Amino acid sequence: MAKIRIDSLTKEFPGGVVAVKELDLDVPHGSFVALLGPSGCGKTTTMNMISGLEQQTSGEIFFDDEPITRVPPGRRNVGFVFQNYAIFTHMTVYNNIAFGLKVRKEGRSKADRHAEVQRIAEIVGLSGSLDRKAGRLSVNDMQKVALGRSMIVKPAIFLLDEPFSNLDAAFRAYMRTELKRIQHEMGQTMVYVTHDQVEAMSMADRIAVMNLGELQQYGSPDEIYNRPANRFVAGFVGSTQMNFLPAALAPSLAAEGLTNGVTLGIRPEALELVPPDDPRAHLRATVGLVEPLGAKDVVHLDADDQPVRVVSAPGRRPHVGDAVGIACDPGRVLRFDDETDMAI
Amino acid sequence: MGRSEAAVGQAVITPGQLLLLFVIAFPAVVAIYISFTGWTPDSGEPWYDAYKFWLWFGNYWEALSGSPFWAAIWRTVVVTVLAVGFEFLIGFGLALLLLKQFRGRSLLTVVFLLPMMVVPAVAGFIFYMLFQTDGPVNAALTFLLDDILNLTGPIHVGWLTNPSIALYSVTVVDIWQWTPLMFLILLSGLVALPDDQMNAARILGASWFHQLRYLVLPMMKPIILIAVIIRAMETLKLFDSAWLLTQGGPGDASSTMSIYLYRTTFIDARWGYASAVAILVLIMVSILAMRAIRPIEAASQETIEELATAEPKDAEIPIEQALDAEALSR
Amino acid sequence: MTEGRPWLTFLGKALVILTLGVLFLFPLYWILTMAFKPQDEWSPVGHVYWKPSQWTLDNFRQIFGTAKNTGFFTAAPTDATSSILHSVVAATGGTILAMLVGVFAAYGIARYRAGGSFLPFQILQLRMFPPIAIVIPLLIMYSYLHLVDTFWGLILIYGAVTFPFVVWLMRSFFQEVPREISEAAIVDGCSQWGAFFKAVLPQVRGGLAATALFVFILNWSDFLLALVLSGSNTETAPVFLNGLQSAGAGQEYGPQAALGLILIIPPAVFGLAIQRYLVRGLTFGAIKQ
Amino acid sequence: MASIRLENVTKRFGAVTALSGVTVEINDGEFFAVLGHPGAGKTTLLRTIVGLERPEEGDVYVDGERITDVYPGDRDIAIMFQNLALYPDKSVYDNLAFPLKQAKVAKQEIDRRVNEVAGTLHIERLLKRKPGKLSGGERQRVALGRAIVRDPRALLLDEPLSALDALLRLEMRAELKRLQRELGRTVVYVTHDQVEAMSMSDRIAVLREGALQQIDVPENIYNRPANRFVAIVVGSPPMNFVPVRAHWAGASLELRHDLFSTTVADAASLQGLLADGAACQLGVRPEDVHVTAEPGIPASVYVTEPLGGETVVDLDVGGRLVKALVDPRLELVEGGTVQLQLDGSRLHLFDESGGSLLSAAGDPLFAVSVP
Repeated sequence: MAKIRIDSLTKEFPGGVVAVKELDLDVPHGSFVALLGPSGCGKTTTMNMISGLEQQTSGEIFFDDEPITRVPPGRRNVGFVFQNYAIFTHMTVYNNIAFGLKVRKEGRSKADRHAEVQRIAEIVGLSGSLDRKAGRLSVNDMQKVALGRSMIVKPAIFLLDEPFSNLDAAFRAYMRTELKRIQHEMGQTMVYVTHDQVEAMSMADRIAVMNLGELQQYGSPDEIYNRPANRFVAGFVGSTQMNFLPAALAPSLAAEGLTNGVTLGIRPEALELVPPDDPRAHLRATVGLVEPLGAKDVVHLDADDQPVRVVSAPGRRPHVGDAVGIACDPGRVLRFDDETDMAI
Repeated sequence: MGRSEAAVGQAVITPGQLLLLFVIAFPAVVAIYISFTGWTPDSGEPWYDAYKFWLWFGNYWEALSGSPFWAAIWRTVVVTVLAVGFEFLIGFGLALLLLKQFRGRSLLTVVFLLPMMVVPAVAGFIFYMLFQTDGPVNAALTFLLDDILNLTGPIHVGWLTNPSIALYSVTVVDIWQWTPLMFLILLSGLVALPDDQMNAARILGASWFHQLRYLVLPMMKPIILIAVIIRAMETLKLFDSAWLLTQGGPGDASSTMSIYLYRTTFIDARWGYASAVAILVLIMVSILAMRAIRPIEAASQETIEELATAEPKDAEIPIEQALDAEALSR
Repeated sequence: MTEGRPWLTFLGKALVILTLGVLFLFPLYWILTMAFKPQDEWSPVGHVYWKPSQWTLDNFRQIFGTAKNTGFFTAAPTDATSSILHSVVAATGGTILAMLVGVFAAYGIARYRAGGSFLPFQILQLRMFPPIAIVIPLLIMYSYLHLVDTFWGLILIYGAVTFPFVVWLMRSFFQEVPREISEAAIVDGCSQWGAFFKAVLPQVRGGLAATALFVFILNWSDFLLALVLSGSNTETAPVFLNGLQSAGAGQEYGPQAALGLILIIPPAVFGLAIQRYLVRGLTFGAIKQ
Repeated sequence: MASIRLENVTKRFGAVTALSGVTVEINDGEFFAVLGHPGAGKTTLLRTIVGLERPEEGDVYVDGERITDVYPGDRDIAIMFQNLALYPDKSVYDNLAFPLKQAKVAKQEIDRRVNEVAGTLHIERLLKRKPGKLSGGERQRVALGRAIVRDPRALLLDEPLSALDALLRLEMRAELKRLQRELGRTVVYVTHDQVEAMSMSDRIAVLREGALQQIDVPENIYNRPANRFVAIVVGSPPMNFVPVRAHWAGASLELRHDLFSTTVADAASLQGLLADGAACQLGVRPEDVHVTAEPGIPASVYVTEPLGGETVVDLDVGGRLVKALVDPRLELVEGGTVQLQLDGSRLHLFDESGGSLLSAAGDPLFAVSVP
């Protein structure tokens, strides 16, 4: 398998829109890297440049230290799974999977090819529907075809563009497990584009968070979650949106009392509801709406018209309008500089 | 008052059904009646007394056994096959050439649209001028073959006067006028091809030829089918441009089915016989039309985009199968 | 698409497009220039005027009957003004009839599946019959109903022959309006007619205009039906052109080209205006660009 | 205001039965959710209530009055379609005014009502614009406005939030709930998103292939699922199912699995329902599977999915995969073995066909022991 080095890659579209700005990224051998960011942050454009579907304006991409700009997409030995699968709807599943072998000049006999297709169909769980028309498959099976079709040519690098976003929740969880297992077993170098931070956190060895074409932070899921480099990363990651409070609101939480020009970032999971007069309370608030989500509740509070979200166990549910105190372990509070938005 | 769907539905289509009746039903009855007789307008009898000249199947027999009828059908088939064939080849070639976006494309597309807009009768007249023995076509050929390449002497081809060429001159007019439509239809098909499938093929290593053979042609099949069928149906009816060009002449060398019918009716004044021929033609065309309509109806339900991203028909309920523990435990 | 040497393929492509361009444009160039050539440059023996040596408007004066010298050697009348007006009346009338009948039928079929699933095919089949095959009985019927050589006669047949296009084209436009829009209007208190006029029709204004123009072009371009069914006081321009063609001892290329040019202008202008809908029109709404 | 009752409603489209014998009572002023997969018949249910579909069998009542044959426009029930169905050619003002114009309301009264509704939905500055120029959220509010401007006695919403992106959806959820409480109208809300149904509704009806599975308050749907389907539909990641065998010893019932067994406290109620030796399934939600230090049910870690706030772990329990929701700070090594505890007060028991036999729902009815 191969490793990728991206060296100050820039892509400017004719209209002057800069989709990617001086991106530097190292994708180590056999690693699973996620490109995470909101739609339009340049992650898909980056993917298209790695695969050769789009040419960069400046900068270089290396596969195993070989520049590949001149190499056309067909000869970069790259596997690409598109978001809307891009399977050949008018062909059967068999022909979809076999397509890669059919068009490459490797002198395989028909029998070899047949065996190879059977093997891949077995791995992705499609051996039962090889002769069905790909256009007639369910959304889940279409995704399997897209995966199988790319795997059969044994690509050095596997690129996936939000492959599971159209699947329903349960099957998405199942496919994530499967993809991670396949990646583990084959030691495949994978670059995975997603806007879903849950997917990135749960699958990737390393995550590159991007916004407006620029790399915000590149690190392990734990670093991204617990030590966000700036306010964007902090706000973007986390199942329930992080609270951002002006430091002046809870001076006891601000480090060394400096409160001007600093914003506190606290995850709803790190906060706890306590009675208003409890000494541990760092600030007081009134309860707004309670959102029961089965396994946990998200309580929306109002601390002198600053919205605060707290995740609490379903048992002790407060009533709308109650005055409560909010306690928190100072160790889990992040602080951001107001001008630069960078973490302090 | 206008609330029940069924009532309003019937009300809105009634005028259409009446128009259908007026243009098909009544004429068909009259035509069938006349086709069994030898009646003509100047026979001194009103049309409803045509039975006085009753011939039973005389006219049909004469048509089916006669050579002029089959000759006219053969000529029409030749024109249709040649015209639609060339229109497709030139149209598809042009569509592939103009597929890539480049500066002058929209202007060029307009240029190639103009012939289609010309009134067919005027197109016939234009080529009548062009194909004169000392007209511009022969002059250009002379200039090219004689003056530059001096392969031949001056060219004086009788495009409209030579019986073995007249039919092909008629075909050329149809090709000139309707290739743009084929080009437009095929271009709209090519443009609607899903780029992501083309990109996926390129990434898997498919060359330009592979993409054409495995992706472009199979996916364009419905559109190609429609374009060819509609052009064939229209060319079978060819009259206007051919009449202005040659009036079916010299002799009946370039007389298509429509011209043959017109001449037997208004020149030979054999209305009974012409009605019989008309009925035979109507029967043949409706058989063809039955076969032809299916792809048109299928396509009008799903245009090419919908075909490419067809909603999966049997969306299984994934939860139970996917989570069925056995499937997971390996 | 091709990965070979880029400039060579570009040159090859440009050459092919150029030759095809010339081939397709030359006939139009020829009629355009012919309309402005003086009589002696029309078709002199053994010589071809590739472009008029001196441009003249005589041919147009001839066509509009304002020619000073009537020294043309043909006896046939060359004043086409009335035939052009007849064409306008017949084509417009036919279009209005086709639209009125067709739009309602299209909505009935698209929204209520009225007339069963076979009605659209019956209507489409109408378009597939060669007009000449129904012209004979039609002529008998028209003479019986005294419709020959009347504008009502022409309008009725033009409406009937182009009404299939209106049905199929408008049906494809109506199918694009989500069903929920008419249902929302119904829930908001409209009757079925109210939902049609107030909620659905406004969404297809573009389609209506395009269909009307498209059908006008078809009616304007007819020759055969007018040749058979029109007489001296409803003769349309294409029939007049044919008259000049066959009657003229020598060929009246100039005036004929002028009349031909005038005949081309409306379809060309309208055609380019609805260029987007042309493919859809000519394929009965089957293919949307 | 209006209570809505459907009695044995059946609707067929050719061979497909969209609704089969649906009987449901929606109380006056209630926020009632209909939850189900795409194609379960939810939209057909709404269309039948508003009158756009006529049921082959059964009747629709509003406030006790039978309206099965009443014309949609006369039912005084508003519907908001999933694709919003705004009139693209009309301005926002005209969209809102349209229903009032049909009801022949006086001009200035229309003006007053439209501005009043625009105020409640914060879309006053959009009145002159065309729907095409609005954002997803704005279009959604205009559609809502058009539905409530006539002050209908009931409001039907067909997956109104599905087209919005995640953040906007959260916002609109809270606002929809507030609006419902303010207007006090009966709302029937169709969705395939279980979080939406759980968080917004007073009661939920779960629909599958046209058949009602369960109608109950969100807590019971979550804690007392009527069958396996309802248990899977609600809660993410969904409930695990572990096959066990029932063994009767006099009045006490034991559920045996080769790695652990569970005794059911007073099993009298199950006497007739569960034959001795019968196979059945133990249902346990991922958050009720706890990884502990002391000895428990042995399992090996198959793959971990850290989600930040919690971690989903796939555990191999005797050849079957069970998902658990654990504290992210727990150090788990893939392939390593761990000990599990199942929270006896949160277990469920389903018979072989998936029907619910028993749900602990907080009471210690199950006692799990490891031999």
